[in-house]
Amino acid sequence: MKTKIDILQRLFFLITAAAVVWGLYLAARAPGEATQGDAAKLLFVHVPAAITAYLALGVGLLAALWYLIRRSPAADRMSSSAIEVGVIFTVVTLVSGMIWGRAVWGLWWDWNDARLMSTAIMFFYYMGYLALRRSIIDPEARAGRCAVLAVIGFIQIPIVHYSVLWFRTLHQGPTILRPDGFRSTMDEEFALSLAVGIMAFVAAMTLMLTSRLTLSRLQDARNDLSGLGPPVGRGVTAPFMGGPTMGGPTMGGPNG
Amino acid sequence: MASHPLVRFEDAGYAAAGTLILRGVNLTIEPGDILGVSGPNGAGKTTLLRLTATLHRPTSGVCSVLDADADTRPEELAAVRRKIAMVGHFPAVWPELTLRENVELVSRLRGDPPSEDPLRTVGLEALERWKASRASLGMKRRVEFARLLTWTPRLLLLDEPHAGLDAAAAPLVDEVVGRVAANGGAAVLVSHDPGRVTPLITRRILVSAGEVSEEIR
Amino acid sequence: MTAEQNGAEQKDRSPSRRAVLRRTFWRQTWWVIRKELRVELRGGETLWMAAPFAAMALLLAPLALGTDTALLRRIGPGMLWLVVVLFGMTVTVRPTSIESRPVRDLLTLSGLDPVAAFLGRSGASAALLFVFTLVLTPVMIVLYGPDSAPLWGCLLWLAVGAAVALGLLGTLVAALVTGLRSRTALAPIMSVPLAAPVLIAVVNGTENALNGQPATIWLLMLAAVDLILLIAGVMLAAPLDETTR
Amino acid sequence: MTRRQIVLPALVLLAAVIVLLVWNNLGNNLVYYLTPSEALEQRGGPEAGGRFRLGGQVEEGGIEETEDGVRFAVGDGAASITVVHTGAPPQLFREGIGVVVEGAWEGGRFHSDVLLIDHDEQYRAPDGEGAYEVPAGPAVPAVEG
Repeated sequence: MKTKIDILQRLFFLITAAAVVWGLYLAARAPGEATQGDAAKLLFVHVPAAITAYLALGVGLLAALWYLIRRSPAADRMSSSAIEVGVIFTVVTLVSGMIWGRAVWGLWWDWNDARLMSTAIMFFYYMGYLALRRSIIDPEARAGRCAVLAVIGFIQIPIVHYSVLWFRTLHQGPTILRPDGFRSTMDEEFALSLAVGIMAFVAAMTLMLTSRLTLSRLQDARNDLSGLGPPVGRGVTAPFMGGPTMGGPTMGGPNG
Repeated sequence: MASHPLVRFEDAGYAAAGTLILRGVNLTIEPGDILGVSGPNGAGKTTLLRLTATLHRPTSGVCSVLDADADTRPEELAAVRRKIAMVGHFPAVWPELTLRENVELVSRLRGDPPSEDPLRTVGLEALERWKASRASLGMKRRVEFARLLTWTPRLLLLDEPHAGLDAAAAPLVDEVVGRVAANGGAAVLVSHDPGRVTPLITRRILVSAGEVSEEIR
Repeated sequence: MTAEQNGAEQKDRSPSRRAVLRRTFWRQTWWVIRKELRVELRGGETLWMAAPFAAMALLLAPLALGTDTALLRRIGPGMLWLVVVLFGMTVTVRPTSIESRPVRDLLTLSGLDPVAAFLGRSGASAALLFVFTLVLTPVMIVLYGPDSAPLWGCLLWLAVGAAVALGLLGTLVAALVTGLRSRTALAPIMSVPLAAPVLIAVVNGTENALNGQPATIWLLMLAAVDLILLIAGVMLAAPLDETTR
Repeated sequence: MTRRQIVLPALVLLAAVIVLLVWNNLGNNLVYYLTPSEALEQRGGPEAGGRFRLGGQVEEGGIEETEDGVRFAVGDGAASITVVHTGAPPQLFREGIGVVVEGAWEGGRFHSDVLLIDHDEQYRAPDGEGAYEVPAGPAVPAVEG
């Protein structure tokens, strides 16, 4: 049986495929860059992958905060799925970045570079997140602890970044997010290919995220044999961060 | 004011990791009650006790313990928990600390005033400098009862209290339970063997396959 | 009736009640510190097991790196702090995560404030790590003989700042792995990436101090990390405590 | 309640520390590399003989292949230093490009064993319509983000 979501997902798959093909075509057609030659074409993979990774991990963080406030199982599913997807794009960012670095700087790796180092540390940190997730069986404890870990990571990763940045860095400045807009540093044909690349990556990420979400929803439904709904979010003790709980009636009941 | 129940379960259920452990629990515990809870292994007795101790939250329904429930703020909850004592199935001792330190630490954390030597009362004064890792199960149990001698909880929850205790120590249980009930508190004693529970029991409850029913005497 | 009673109790925010609450809080913190240190000194995992092992690592490192004296002199401080981070973290993670469930229940029902427990454990871990560093420093100086005329005061503050940061981080991570079977493997994966800023700050600071230059900037950075971890720990202690049952 | 009593002062302190950090960092006493002028200035300084990084532009007409590397001059417009590099230079190495080399003084020359191309953030087609000037010297952003 096909549901509305199935059809939507298929449609999205087609859009993603089209964007990827268009992006590849543009990248193949683009001329080599003035000083870097064809190596610069890695830009069309590296930058979109990095943006997508940060986007996914950002969604993961917001969902984790949402979980800590409302303790909703849906927030936990969103958080973990987004982080899983984010880790994959982090790997793509790191690998493409290393290849590019080898071609341009002459080095696979530079320990003085803030973005390389903070991305790598972030990657290992989220590996820890995934390991923790696998180790906890109780869904409520797992959701709570993983949400806390995601929040700590969010607090600490900027510090990691700035601590590595303390050295002057070899990495070029930001290409897109600059006050004067990207046109000032990039020729138009590069800009178009890059834009399409970003679109393709974000579309692919969304596709992966929605599929992963569907999967975790099915897993949760399968694991819940209680008939009481997911065993998360109600109870006797105080809510996590002072927000309202989803619990039923409270003080001064009929017997009181 | 009419007597106000210490504990009130309303259609409470508890499920962990997708398994339903307790369902549809309706139960009130009034001041002075001494409940004997019995039932086969795995019926949910310990879970019922942990719900009553606020250590678990029900996944459905209401469980109000000493007026603490889902809306209670953390600071108030800590104050409520301080009025509850639980002696669980496994003894709660720090193996690296001596028996005396094990008793003292808890009363320091609770902020209780110093009282006359509780270790003497439970007959452990000669062994007070032993590390708890050397002590037998019975000695650890006595340490737990020594902790209960320095204050009077509103709710006393005992899981198989006689396990590991010799016959000479059994009156300790009666004494502690009696004192709690006399001071307007209530006690819950879990045992799968109701015959051995203290004679002070005023109500009996049967837990079986996740459901709780009152036993008619 | 119930609600009114309860409300009346909750609204009682008189200064004396608040003072009592505050006193209770700091008294609990103090007793947790005492307990953790006592347990640690009896068990001796930090000082009698981890410290000799760490000293051994310092001794062996030149065998792996080659015995170029100039090089060793340069990397000495870095080696010291790497060893403190790697070995020290495994030790700080220990105390909370090995407490048994009955003991955790007992602490909860004693009305132990989760924040007080967090601060107490972090404090004890920081003290242990500080001693750990003090024990290893002479070993590093003897083996690596870094350049002379250091700023001792500066070094001391660096060691304190790093110990506090690692203590807080270790306690936070320990709470995340409490009761898990794989905790000994999990804790380092989660804590070491987050220890990177501490390592960077303290190693660069030590290098400055050993060369007789002030390390203000690195001290400030350590202070920032300490404060951020403190805030995070205090905010997250209660929700984490709820997940350890 | 106690939670707030700890968090609020900590936040105030943290703000103060961050302000101090930023203010201190403007002095920029941490250097990724020295320019040739700075390097010549500091030659007699406390770190004489130590390894450091030298950054600048490869001067025109000065690249010579040696048997195990290259010899070239690095300049910043004001001063110039001869660099003897051991190892194969990266693909992009050419005249006029920004480089960072790592090594130490040896006589009047700088002997390096690490050669990095310092790429800037400009992306240009080979004969791009935009007539931009190549920025002088290595483009190193002061603050990223």
